[in-house]
Formats: sequence, C-alpha cells, structure tokens
Amino acid sequence: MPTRPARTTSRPKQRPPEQHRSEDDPRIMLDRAVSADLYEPIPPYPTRTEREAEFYTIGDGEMFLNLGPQHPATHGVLRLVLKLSGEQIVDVDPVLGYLHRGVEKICENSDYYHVIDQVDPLEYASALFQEWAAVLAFEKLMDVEVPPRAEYIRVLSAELLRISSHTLFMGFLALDMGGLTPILYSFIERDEIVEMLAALTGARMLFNYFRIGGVNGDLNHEFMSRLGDWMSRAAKQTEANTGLLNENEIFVRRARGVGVMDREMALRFGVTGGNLRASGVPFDVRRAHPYSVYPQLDFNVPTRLEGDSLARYLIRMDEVRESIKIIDQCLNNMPDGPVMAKLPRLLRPHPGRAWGAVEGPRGMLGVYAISDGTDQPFRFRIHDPSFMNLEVVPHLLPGNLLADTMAIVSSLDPIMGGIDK
Amino acid sequence: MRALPATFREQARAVRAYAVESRAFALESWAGASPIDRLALVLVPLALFLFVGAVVSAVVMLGPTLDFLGANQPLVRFVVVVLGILLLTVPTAFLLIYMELKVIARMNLRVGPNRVGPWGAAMSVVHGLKVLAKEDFAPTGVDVPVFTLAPVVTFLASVMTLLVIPFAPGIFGQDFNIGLLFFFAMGGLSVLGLLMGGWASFNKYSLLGGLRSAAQIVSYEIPLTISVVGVILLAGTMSLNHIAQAQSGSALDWFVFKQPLAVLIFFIAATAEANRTPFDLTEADSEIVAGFSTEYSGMRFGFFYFAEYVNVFIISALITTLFFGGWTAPFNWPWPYNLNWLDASGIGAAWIVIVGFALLVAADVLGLAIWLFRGRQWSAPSAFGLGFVIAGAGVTILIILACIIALDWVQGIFWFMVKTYIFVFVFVWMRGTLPRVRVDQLMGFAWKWLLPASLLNLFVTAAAVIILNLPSAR
Amino acid sequence: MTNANVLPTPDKWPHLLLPAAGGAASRGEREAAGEAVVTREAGAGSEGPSAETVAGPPAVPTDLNAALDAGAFKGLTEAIRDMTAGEIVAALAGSGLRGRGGAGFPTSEKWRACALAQADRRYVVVNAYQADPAVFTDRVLLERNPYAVLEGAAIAAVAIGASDIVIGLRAEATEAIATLETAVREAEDAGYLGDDVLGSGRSLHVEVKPLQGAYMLGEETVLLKGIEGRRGQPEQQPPYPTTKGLYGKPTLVHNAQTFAVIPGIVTGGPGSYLDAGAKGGHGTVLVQISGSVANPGLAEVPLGTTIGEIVALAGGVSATHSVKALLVGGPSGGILPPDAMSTPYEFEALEAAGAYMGSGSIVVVDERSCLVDLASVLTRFCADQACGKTIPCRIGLRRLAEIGARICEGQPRGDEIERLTDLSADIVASRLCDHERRSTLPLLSLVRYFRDELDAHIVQSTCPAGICQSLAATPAGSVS
Amino acid sequence: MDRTLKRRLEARLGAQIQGPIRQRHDQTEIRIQPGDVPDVLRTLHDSVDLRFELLADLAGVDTGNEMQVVYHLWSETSPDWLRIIAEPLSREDPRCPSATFLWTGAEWLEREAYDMFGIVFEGNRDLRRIFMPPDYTSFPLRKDFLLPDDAARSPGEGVRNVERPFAPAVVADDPAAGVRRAPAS
Amino acid sequence: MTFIPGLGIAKGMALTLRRFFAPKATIQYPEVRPDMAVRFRGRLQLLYDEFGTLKCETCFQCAQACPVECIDMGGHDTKNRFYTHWGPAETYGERREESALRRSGRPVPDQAYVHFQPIDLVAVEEILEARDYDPGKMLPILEEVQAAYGYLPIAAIKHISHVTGAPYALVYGTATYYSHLSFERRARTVAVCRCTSCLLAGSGRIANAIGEGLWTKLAREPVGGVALEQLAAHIPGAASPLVTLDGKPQRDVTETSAAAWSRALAKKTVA
Repeated sequence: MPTRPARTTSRPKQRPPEQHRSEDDPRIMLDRAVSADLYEPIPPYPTRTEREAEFYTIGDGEMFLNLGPQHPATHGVLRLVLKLSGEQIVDVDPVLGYLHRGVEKICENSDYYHVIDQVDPLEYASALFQEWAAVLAFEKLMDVEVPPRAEYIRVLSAELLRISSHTLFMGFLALDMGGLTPILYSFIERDEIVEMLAALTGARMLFNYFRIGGVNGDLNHEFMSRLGDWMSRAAKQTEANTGLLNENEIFVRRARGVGVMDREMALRFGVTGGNLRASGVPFDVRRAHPYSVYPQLDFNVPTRLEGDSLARYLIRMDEVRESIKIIDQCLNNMPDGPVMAKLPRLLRPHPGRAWGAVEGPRGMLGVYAISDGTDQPFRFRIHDPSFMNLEVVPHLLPGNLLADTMAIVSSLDPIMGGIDK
Repeated sequence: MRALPATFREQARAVRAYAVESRAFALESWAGASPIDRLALVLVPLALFLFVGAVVSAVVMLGPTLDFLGANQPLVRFVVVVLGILLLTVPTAFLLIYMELKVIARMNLRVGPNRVGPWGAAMSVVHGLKVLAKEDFAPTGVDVPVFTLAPVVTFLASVMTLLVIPFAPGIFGQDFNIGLLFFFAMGGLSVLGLLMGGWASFNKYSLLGGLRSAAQIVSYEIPLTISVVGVILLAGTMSLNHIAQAQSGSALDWFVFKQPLAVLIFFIAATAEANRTPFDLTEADSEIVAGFSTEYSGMRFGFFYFAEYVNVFIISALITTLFFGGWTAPFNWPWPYNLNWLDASGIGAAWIVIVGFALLVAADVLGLAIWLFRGRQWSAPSAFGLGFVIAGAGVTILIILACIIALDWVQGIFWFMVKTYIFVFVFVWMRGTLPRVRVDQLMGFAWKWLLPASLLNLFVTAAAVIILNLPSAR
Repeated sequence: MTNANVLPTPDKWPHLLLPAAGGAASRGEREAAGEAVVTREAGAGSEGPSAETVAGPPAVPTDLNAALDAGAFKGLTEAIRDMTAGEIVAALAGSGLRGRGGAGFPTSEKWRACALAQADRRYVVVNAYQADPAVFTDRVLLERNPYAVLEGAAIAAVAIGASDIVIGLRAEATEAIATLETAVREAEDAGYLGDDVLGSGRSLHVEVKPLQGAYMLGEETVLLKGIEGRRGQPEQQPPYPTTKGLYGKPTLVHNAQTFAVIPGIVTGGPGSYLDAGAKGGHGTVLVQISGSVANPGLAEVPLGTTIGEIVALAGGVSATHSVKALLVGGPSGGILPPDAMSTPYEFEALEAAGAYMGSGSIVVVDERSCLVDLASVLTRFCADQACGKTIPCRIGLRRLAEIGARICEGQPRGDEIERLTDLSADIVASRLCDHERRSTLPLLSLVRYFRDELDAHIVQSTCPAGICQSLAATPAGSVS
Repeated sequence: MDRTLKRRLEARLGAQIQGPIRQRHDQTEIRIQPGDVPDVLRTLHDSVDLRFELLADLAGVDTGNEMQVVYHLWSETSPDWLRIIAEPLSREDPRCPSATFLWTGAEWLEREAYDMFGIVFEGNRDLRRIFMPPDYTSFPLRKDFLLPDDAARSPGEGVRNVERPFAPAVVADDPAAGVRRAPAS
Repeated sequence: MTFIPGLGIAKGMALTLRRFFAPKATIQYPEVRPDMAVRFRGRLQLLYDEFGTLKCETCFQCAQACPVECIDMGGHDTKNRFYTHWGPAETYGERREESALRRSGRPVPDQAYVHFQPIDLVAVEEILEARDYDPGKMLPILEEVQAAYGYLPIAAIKHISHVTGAPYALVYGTATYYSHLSFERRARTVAVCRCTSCLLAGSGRIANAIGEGLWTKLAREPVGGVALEQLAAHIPGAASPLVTLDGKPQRDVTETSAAAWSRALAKKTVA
C-alpha cells in the first residue's frame, strides 16, 4: 500500500475558468491519479468548503475507502467516502446525485395530472405515499372534496404498501448483516402484497393510482379475494419471519447500541418516521397532522427510547402490526359511494401555495406546491424523508467499525430514488 | 381458412427446401458441422491412436513396471495417493457447491438450480467450466507473482491436509504418527495464501479481507488446537488413523461423549477456521466487497473457491474422525459378523452366475406380475422392461449392502461419508440461517470465551486421565 | 337503354324529372303499366291515370332540337341573359328545393356559401354515382333526360361563377355514359356549353367521370376524392366542399335529380316547384320499388306521397303474401313495420319513423323472409363497404354485424340488445360521415319495431320464417 | 386553521412579520425579511408557547423576479404547519442566513437549495453542490433555466456561485426567456 | 428476547429446517406463466383483428406519446433506399398503407412485403405518357395499367410513384382501396350481387357458400385464380339472387346449389 504524506488544503482555491474546467474534468483527474499512484478519492477540483477541506485532509495512518456507488450493500447508488484508520471509521462524506433526474423541474413542466406519475419512481419501494403527498398538496391547492370511499381505499392500499416496505426493510437489514435468508422471506411476503396491489392498481411497483380527488379504480373482486386470503395469515407469517432475527443473539448483539441517536439529535437533524420515533419523539403525521380518514381509525404510534439500530428495527416491526390493524378497520367500515370527485379535464387552480405531508414508511413525505393559475405547478418541491435520514449518517458512523456502516445505514432505511430526486 | 394461400405455400416450401439442403451440407462438410460432430471427428482418431499405443506399451513395459512397483512400494503408494487426492478434491468441491446452492435455496423457499442436468446437478460443473473459460486477468497495480501464487498456496494447503485423513481402514494417504500436527500445520498455511491474495491485489477491500482472515485464523488456531489435545490425551496418539480406531466399537465409544465441551469448541473454531458463516468476515460481501478475492477472476478465483469448499469437507471429516468415530460404525454388527461365503474368492465365478440368474428370474417374475396386474394398458415388453429395471435396482442394492457388510473398507467409507456429509449439511444450514458477527465480537469471543474454555477442557481431561489411570496414560 | 321498368303515375302528379312514362321510349312498358293498373285497382283502390298523355318526350333523348322544342336550355338562357346570380339563388331559396342526395340539405344555402367563398376557380359536381347497387334511378334520369341535368348544372355554374362541371357516375352505367357524352357534344356544338356560352363570354366545360369500385363514393366528399383519383375516404367537415372541395376549390355538389329540376324553377319561378308535391314536401323524387311487389320498377313521385301509394304504383303486394316490413332507403335504411304504409314519403316524416330517403329505394318484405337475418346481412354489407377511416365505424360496424350473426346462429350472449344499442350510440356519436349513422339503422329499427321477432330469436331461439338454419322453424306468421 | 397560533405569532414577533398572516387549511404563513431569519427561527424554536422543534422542510423558490426561502415548521403545540417565507432575495446575488445554527439537518437542505437556485446561505459550513457534479455551473430550478437548452448555455449560468468567482451575468427576466411571473398569493 | 445463550439461534435453525421441507414459492417461469391481474397495465402487445392482420394503425400516437421512446416504428422509404424511424407520413409508405388496407378491412397482400419482381415497364411508360405523368389522373392510370397487365404489379406502382412524384403511399392506397383493382392475376371472377333485394333473396348466404367452395371470402386474395368479388351494381332486370361469372349472370346458382357449383368451378379452374 503506497503511503502518502498528509495533505493540507494549501492548494490554490481559484483558477481561470477554462483551465479550471479542463483540468478538473473528473475523468482526466482519475487517469492522472492512476498514473501517479494516487489511489485516494481526492476531489478533482479545489476543495470548496471548509468542511470538505477538513474531510480531505488525511491524518496519519488513515486511509480513504470508497463505499459505493457500486457496492453490494449500499442501497441504490449511494457513495460513502469513508476515512478509516484500520477498521475504525474516522469520518464520512456521503456523495449524492448519481440518481438525480431533476424530478422537480420535470414536474414544474408537466401538468397536474402528469405530476403524479412523475413522482412515482422517487420512493420506489413505496410509491403510493409519494403520490399521496402530491395529491394531498394539490387537493389543498384547489379545495377538492375527496369522497370517503376513495379515502378509505387510499388508506387501505397505502398501509398494505407500508407493510411491504417494512418487510423489505427487515430483509435488507438482515442481508447487510450477512443473513441470506430473511431477504427472500420478505420478498415472498412483498410479492403477495404487490400482486394484490397490481390487481387493484394495475401495476406492481409504480402504481399510478391516486388521482386528484380520488383514486383510479374502485376495489375489485380479484384484489379483495387476494387481500382476504393474505389477511388470514398475515400476522402469523410476519411473526414467523421476524422470529428469524428478533431473538437471534448475533443479530441483536450487532444491532443493539449501534448508531445511537438521542431525541435532541434526531430533532436537530429533522429526522422523521420510525427513526425519530425510535428516539422517543412520538411524531407521526397521521396523528400530528391528521389527513385522510386517519382520525377515525384506531391505531397506536409505537415509540422507543433507545434510538439504536435495534430500536429502529423493532419500531418498524411494531408498525407492521399496527398497519394490519388499520387494514382490518378499513375493511370493516368501508363506505359505499364514488371513488372520484368530479373534476374538470384541465386543472387550473387559483394562484396559491399548499404544503401536503403524509407519513411514509420512512418518515414524513412532504410536497410544497405553488400554483400561478396555469395548468402546471409553478414550483413543486419534494421533501423526502430518506434525504434527512441519510444526513445523519456522517454523524452516526464515526467511531464505529466498518462492519457497522451497513448495520446503521440500512437501519435508517434510505431509498436513493427519493434522496437523489 | 382451409388451405393456405399460394404465396404462403410457396414460402413454406422454400423454407423447407433450404433447411434440407443446409442439413446435407452440414453433414458433408467440416464448416457446416455441429460442434458435437467436430468433437467426434477430432476425438475418435485420437482415442484409437492412444488405445493402440497403450496396448503396445503395456505389452512391452509390463515386466519392468511390475518389478519397479514391487521394489519400492511406499513411493508408489504416495504417488497414487496424491494423484487420487488431487483428483478427489474437484468432485468433492463440485458436490459441496451444488449442495450449498440447493440446500440454501430450499431453506429460502426457493427451488435452486434446476436447469442444468437432472435437478440442476450439473450446475457446479458448469460453474467450473465457466471459471476455466474466463480471462486470466490481473488488474492495474497488482503484485503479479504474489497475486498469481496466492490461490495456489491456499488450494494446496487445504488439499494437503486430506493426506492424513483416514477414510476407512487402510484407505488413507499417509499414516503419520504426527498426523494431527501435520494437519494443523497445513491448515495454518492457508492463511498465508489469503494474506498474499489480500495484499497483492492492491485493493483496500482485499487488504482488509486478508488482514481479517489472518487475525481470525491466527486467533482461532489456538482454541482449535488446544481443544483437540484432550482427544490426544485420551487416544494416546496423534495419528488420526489410530484415533479413529480408538473409537471403534459402538457409538458410546466415541469421544464426543467424553469430550462434549471440546466438540463445541472445536466446531466453532473450525467454522471460523474455514471462514464459514457466521464467521465469514473475510468475504463479508456487505462490508468488504468480496474480501481477499475481490480482484480475482477466472481460475485464480476458482482455486480460492475450491479451497473454501474443500476446507468445509476437511473440517467435517476431521470432526468426524476426532469425535464421531471416523469410519467406525455407530453400532456392533449382528452375528455373523463377516459373510465369508459372500466372498468372491470363496465361490468364484459361480457368484457371478448366481447374481445374473437371480436377476433374470426376479425380472421375469416382476414383469409377469406387472403385466398381469396392468392388463391391456401395458405391452408385455414394457412390463418386462420395468420388471428388469426394478429387479436390477434391487439386486444392485443387495450387492452394495453385501459389500458393506462383507468388506470392511466399503463399510468404513460408507459410514465416514455419511457422518462427514451430515456435518457438511450442518455448515450449509448455518450459512442459510445465521447473520455475520462483527470483527471485534469475533475476536472477543475467541479470546474471552473459547480459549479459557478449551484450557479448562484440557485440564479436566488431563486430570481425568491421570486419576482414572486410562490406558493412554501408561 | 337500360331496360328499367318506369311505372306510370297518375297524371295529376307532376313530371319534373322524367318525361311522362310511356313516351316513345318504351311502348312495351306501357302495356305492362296497363296491366299494372288493373292489378293495382284490384289491390289498392285509387284511380288510375287517364289515357291521354302530356306532350311526349323526344323519342331519342339526345336529340337536341326535340329537346329544345320541349323547352330545354330556356332556363340557362334566362339565367345568363337577364338574371343575376343573386336572383337565381333567391328563386332557388323561394322554391324550398332540398338536396335529393338523401340528407335533404337546403340547396340555396350551398349555393350561397359556394358563391361567397374566395377562390380563383370553382367547380360544380353532379353526383350521379348511385352507391346502392339495387337502385338505378339516376342512371335512368341521365339516359332519358340528360339535358335537364346538364342545364341545371350549367345554371348552377353560372350562379356560383364556376366554369367546370364534373359529372361523376358509375362506370357500369355504360348507356348513361354514352348518352351523356353525346348530349354534351350536341350542346357544345349548339353553343349551350363549352367556350363562350351563348355569347356571354363565360365558358362551361363538362367532364363525364366514370367511377367504380367503392360503395362510399356515394358520399359527396368521397366522390370528390374519387374524382381526384385518390383513396375514397370522407373528409372532416367543416370545411365543407362548398368552401374547400374538389382540388381544394369551392365545389357545389348536388345529386343529379336536384340539378334536373332547377331549369323548371328558373323558368317557371319558385311557385311552380312549391306547388308540385303533396303535403309536407315540394317537388318530386325518383323512387325504386322492389321486393315482393307485383311489378317492381321506379317511379317519380311527389314528396309527401304516402308509402302505401308508392307501393300501390308497383302493383301492390303480391296477392299470395302479406307485408311483413318495409325497407326504406337502401341497404343502410330503416326497416319499418307494415303500418308505415301511411307514412308520407318525405324527409322529416321518414326520419321520425327511423328511416331515410337515402338512395330512394323501397323494398317490400313479406313474411317468407327473416328480418333479423336481413338486418344482420345488411349491417355486414355496410361494414364491408366502410372505408375504415374512423375506427368506431370500421370495428364497431363489424361488431354490430357479429351481434346480428350471433342472434341468427342462435348463440346470443346476455344483454345482446343493450350491447347493440350502446354500440350503435357510440358509433353514431363518433361518426365522420353519414354512413355510420345509417348503417346502424337496420338493427336499431329491429329493436324499435320488431322486438318480438328478436325475442323469438334470442329467447325462444326460433326463427319464425325458418331462414336461420341453426334455429328451430315455427310456422310462419305464428310470431308477429 | 389555528387562530390562537396567529395571535401568539403576532404577540411574539409582530414587528418582523411582513404583511398579514395568511391561514388556509392547516397551514399558517408568515413572511419575513431574510435578515430576520435567525432570530425569528430562534424565537419560534425556543419560546415555550411555540416550540417549533421540527424543521419539516426548507425550500428555495424563484418567483421569476426575486428569490425566496421557504421554511415549514412543526410544533406539537399547534395543529398547523407554520410556513415562513423569507423574501425578497435578489436574483443576482441571493443571500440568506443559514438555519444550521438551530437545525443541523438544514445543512443538506440548504446545499440543495444552493445547488438548484444558487442561494448562498451564510453560516453553512458545507455549502457545495449536492446533486449536480462539481464542475456544473448553472442552477437548474431557476425560472430562466429552460429545460430544452443546454445547461451550460442557459442564462441561469454561473450567477455568483462559488466555482465562478468573477462577475455574474446579469439575468434580464423577459417573458421570452420563459420567465413566469410570481403567483399573486 | 431470550437470555439462554444460543436459544435464539436454535430457534432460527429450527425455522430454516422447517422451511427446508416447506413448499417452495418459486414460479418456474417459462413453463408456468403467472396470470396477470385483469387491471394490469404493463402489457405491450399488438392486437390482431378478425382477419388475422395487425390492428395497429401506424398512427404513431403511441410512439410520440411514449415518454421513454421505447415504442418505435419504421420501415423502408418509398424508393427502398434507407430505413427510417417514425417521421412524416410519406417516408415509408408500406407501413402507412398497410394500415390503410386494414382500415378498409382487406388483408395485406404479401406483395407489400416481399421484394417485388421486376416487370417490363414499357406499357406503364406509354400509359403515363398518354396521361402526361399527371398524379391527378391516378385512377385512370391504374385502371389502364391493370388492363394492360391483367393485374397491378408492385413494380409498376413503384415506378408510377417514382415518375409522377406522387407518394407511394398515395398510389398504393388508391390501388388497394378500389375493389376493381387487384394485385393478383386472376383467371376468373365470381361476383355476387349484394343489393338489398338480392340480400333479401339470400345472396349473403350464397356468398358464404361460394367462398367455402372457393377456399376464400369476399374481397380476399384469390386462391387458385378464382376471385370472389361483390357485384358493384345489380344488373337491371336480372333476377335475384344474382351471381355472375366473369360478368355473365348465372341462372342455376341458388342457396342450395351454390356450394357444389363453386366447388366444381374451382376444380375446373385448377385443372
């Protein structure tokens, strides 16, 4: 391993632009680095901020390690630049944007109906919630009254999706800790739910199902039969699958006391969802800012105080049970009536601003929409929980071992599609 | 429509004509020949040539060869054994790989490989061929000689340990009186290979993996070795062959009942030694991409891969030999112990006649029964064919059983393999179930728990040997 | 000359289109007509025509001098010499003349629109293409009274300031083509057509355009495309042909019968036309009566005559059989019940009854034939003829025909009737030309008038007429 | 709509609130000067009767003729979302105090706002591009950045950003360049 | 959470061992096709109409609407020069006209696909010369070409399109729209009148019977040289139902005798 002298930030900060461009082309820099035996991920441009300068100043016996963007265990194309001393993590600098599609810009250039399927692929593991946030904001923007049956169907399908997302989380957490089997159990579980939703919405993953003022289609027999079939064994099956991890000493030892995030820290970082509740803050948009028919439904907001990976895992497993309860209630008091409000073909809401937020599996999914009276949103801001959750990582990792990286990151359950927008 | 339009008909005819003539072309010319045809065209003359050559040389060289073999028998034995072992490893690895694929798949509620060969049995063979076919590739900046040497070292280290394992009475490579020591020495050698690979491939993941494996194996060697000392004390020898003999008799004579703690320690430590889950930190894919073998591909990677699975086999074999009676049967045979009248030398050629005659009779009887029972639905030939198959299977099983009962080495191999593969299954099973432990937990476990436990076990055993004045103490 | 059977009509009925039947044209037919009179008196008791006839038409229709004596080209002369375009259109408007193409669009509107459209040249197109293969009224008209059509077209050209007249007609009508060409030649020699018409300095060129091979050519925009030599598919309207028609120029398209009456209007003034015609209609039309009547043929009847009278002209229903239904308006017409005999043959009345004047054919259906089978084969015919530009027409009509076929084969699915009505409604709602609207009529009128026969097919799976093979036949007349 | 929240807000920071307090559905909206951002946020976060502890969202907005920074806050004392709009920021040199002193999580949100709008948050110690590549020189979500045209050529290129320290290209917001006016609300 | 060391691990092992024998969730894909939901929107498939021809209109609305441009169409341009992707209508007539044909309910003749056989173009040239290469006179030109060759050779159509400058699409569409123009040389033509009175007299069923006998259907490409057409107009004075063979009315064809008659005719023609 060729060792290098410690680097300081004594590089020239500014250069004439054209030279700047040519020399700072990352590819050129990479070739130069290879030829010069430099194997550190040194940024191919002058460090721009003090934080960056501090990070890229390498201490004695430390080395950089590029975790991702192509790595078996990073969810999506996350790239973590780790500064290690031995196996111990000294500092982390997440590098984002490998999946950036400019969804906000696209949405601002497509009309209100098209926005729904534009935001679909953001939270690809739980697409309905992103749709829901957008639809909610639009409905506030144009004062649409959603028929109750539509609201119940929304809650029903969304909670199903929450279960599948949490199940998937369980599997990936186990996989990142080296367990091969749970991921497949959770995929089997998820597949049943996804098939169900395909029967309802017509798509397996990117259901373009919610509409402004209702949902795309009413419940059909195929869906209901699949759902009944599944509900009859859902609880038991979930228990069985979690049984593989819940009591497993190796898993518990690896997850407990790792990546501890206390109440203040969680609030400071704007973390939401199960991660926040695992730190003892009972913030659940479904209760804090009741939307849809959640006020009429009876469910608890599970909360824990440890704030470590294990707590985050257990919180989600509790939420699965709560969701099953919610689905049961939805099925019991599902009202009759239409599933769509009467709306014009071309939506031109009055100029105004609206903020709609829903509780996704990963936290608060917010959409901030500004209308200027045209048929396209003037500004369409997407607030993704994974983005905030991932921001904590650089502050949770240092001091832990390399092996804990994945245990912590995947316990925060980030989805790169949503983070990179 | 009743008939196709003329145009369609013409098209179809053209296509058919083309197919026919292209087939003919293929048969008459090398260029159009299918790969199998080409293979046959190459191999048949070659085989003929070799056969003739072999016959001639055998006739010429027979006398001198026999003299030579008779003159220095141990050398011959060694050569034969080494060849045999080297040849043994590949099918073993294939079998284990297939087993792992299939078993873990079933535990995951999957079906696993089922396309290549019957029930996908040829899967690992195909893997091997693929690995062979891949480009032999060395990335930028690697230390090429070390990079190339590392897999060989690892592979040889694990293969050499097979030398001392007794598969059955009389079936073993070498019966060192320091067999166990040799085993640990060779096993320890494999870490060198991993370290070389990790260091040479000029990749931080590889480096971490190599270092991890070094630390892990070095720290687990100690409890591993110490836990075995108890057995050595009881058996009074280091020769694995004798250790196995020392446990002969019924299952109650196995050391597992005298050394329960040692078994546990040895099992855990061996798992870590073989880099198996939950101690497979060296190729923890979710942390360090593939550990020391990140940069490896092609047959170099294949060697690592084989070595890993051969290790699993060896570890299982060793546990069997040390604690579960090796090749000895779990219970005493009922009288008559040995069936001398079944010995081929006893009744000679009549034996073959008997077997063949029995086979024919059984086939006819079964076939008749089937034919009568199934009535019209079965033609007589097929009924008798089925009868012949069943009878053949039955007779074969009978013969095998007879061999097992009659010939002790068959018996030994049978029991040895049964026990060994039970442990292999356990390893695979663990891999299918357990997550991976963390590095510090691993080390802590080795030093804080296993080592003291093994020492305790050693002292207790030693005391027992002295106090009870067991034969090995004299 | 086409051996068409022109039925004699009561002499108090006007003869605006055809010279009175029984001209030198066909003596033989007069006897036939005589017999027909007898039978008719036996059948429907209305008084016959008087023996003496009006001034007969020229023995040879293309004889220009004879035609001039009979008053041909008077109107043209008037129109060119001492009438302005405005006056012509006004006279037309006064006469309340409506297009004979079947849709019955007020003629003067077209003229006005066409005259007002900005263009360097305009066209007058005579639509003599008889789409309905069973009807050849226009053919007969062109053969027996070519100059009337030519003169009418010429007047129209004068009125809208066009210089080209195109007559599109069937290539199968060889006699009509020959007649027209000779007539055009004669007229040009006499100076009524061609360059410098009657010394007025304006030129009127006539082109006879034989067309064939497609049913849809009966529709005006399709006809224009056919004349241009392109694929015959209707165009989106508006722009109407009056502003953007043949070769993209304003075009006046009328049926030959429409043109044929214009000279009379110009000479005799609007009143002459207004008075002609029975209650509720002005002028006359050519009707072809076929089916199970004693003496099938065509006749010129005033608008507003009841269907009964018209059928009576053809000698009434043959005595041995009873009327089961009336198919009015050709293959894509409506099937009316027997009591529709009292319906006046006139645009609004027919539309109210669920039929169209269409190609001007009346088919009398007797109890021997199965209406469901008839309606489904008619729909299949229309589906085959559809040009297929609009998908609802192409696929929808085929589906309609399949519904009919299913009923006939005795394998109806549930709610066949609802499906039929819904599908028809969709097809009509998304139509491009008139074809869709008419093609749904046969089955719809079944649903409207002959529900019991439909039920007999669907519910009891019996075919009263015993036509549908796969259904049980019950004695005729037991149903309906 | 939470009337009491409105009263409390007026009582707490009546002076700093520009214009009326708008309330619609479950949202309460106040507008403040960019300069007031730190102490307004501090007040909202610390004062016992408000306790807006959670920064729900931080968004940049380009209204076509000015820039805005929009904060959404949550407090368990009120059923409303509180929306704070800091305006106006000049489009040539948009600057706004950072909120990281209060919510460390605002760091990335501000990085995103900077990446997309070029709004420079003073006090954010890690203000660099977060999605776009480091050698990227324009701000995609600006209204004068048109989707079809090449990013580097767009009029939104390099307005006072860190990579390009020299004089900015002054952006004329003409409707032809696709600039849409701000909503009246 | 248990406190007996190893108990959790044992439970996990027991679970996996149970699942080892449990029924498997895998779907053996190529053999077993999972049944898609009725509402499933993910299907991309081209439908066929009852004539067995594609229903695709080649209207390109799907290709233009497809956000990721995964739908694409193309074909060779009218002069067979190069392959184009979706663009203006004229660039590749075949595709367009295929759909035009389907619109008209007729199947696509194979000649539209196979590379056409060259013919002697002198006659075409003369006809075009007479019509001074006027695309406006396309219909007469085509009719005369058919008269000259007995049918419309694709080569001739391509040549006409080439020299008159009319898009191949237009020429081809015209040629295929009018039922009296045909792409095949036909020995004999059976025509069934489908006027109202003939239909009333059962000519529809007669047409089906004749089609059965001739191995074809109305307006389908002829098999064995006998084409089954529909009579353009009823011959005045002829009795219903009216069936003509090469224009001559056949008296003896009734519903009952049609099948036998047509079969005999087919045998005669083939022999």
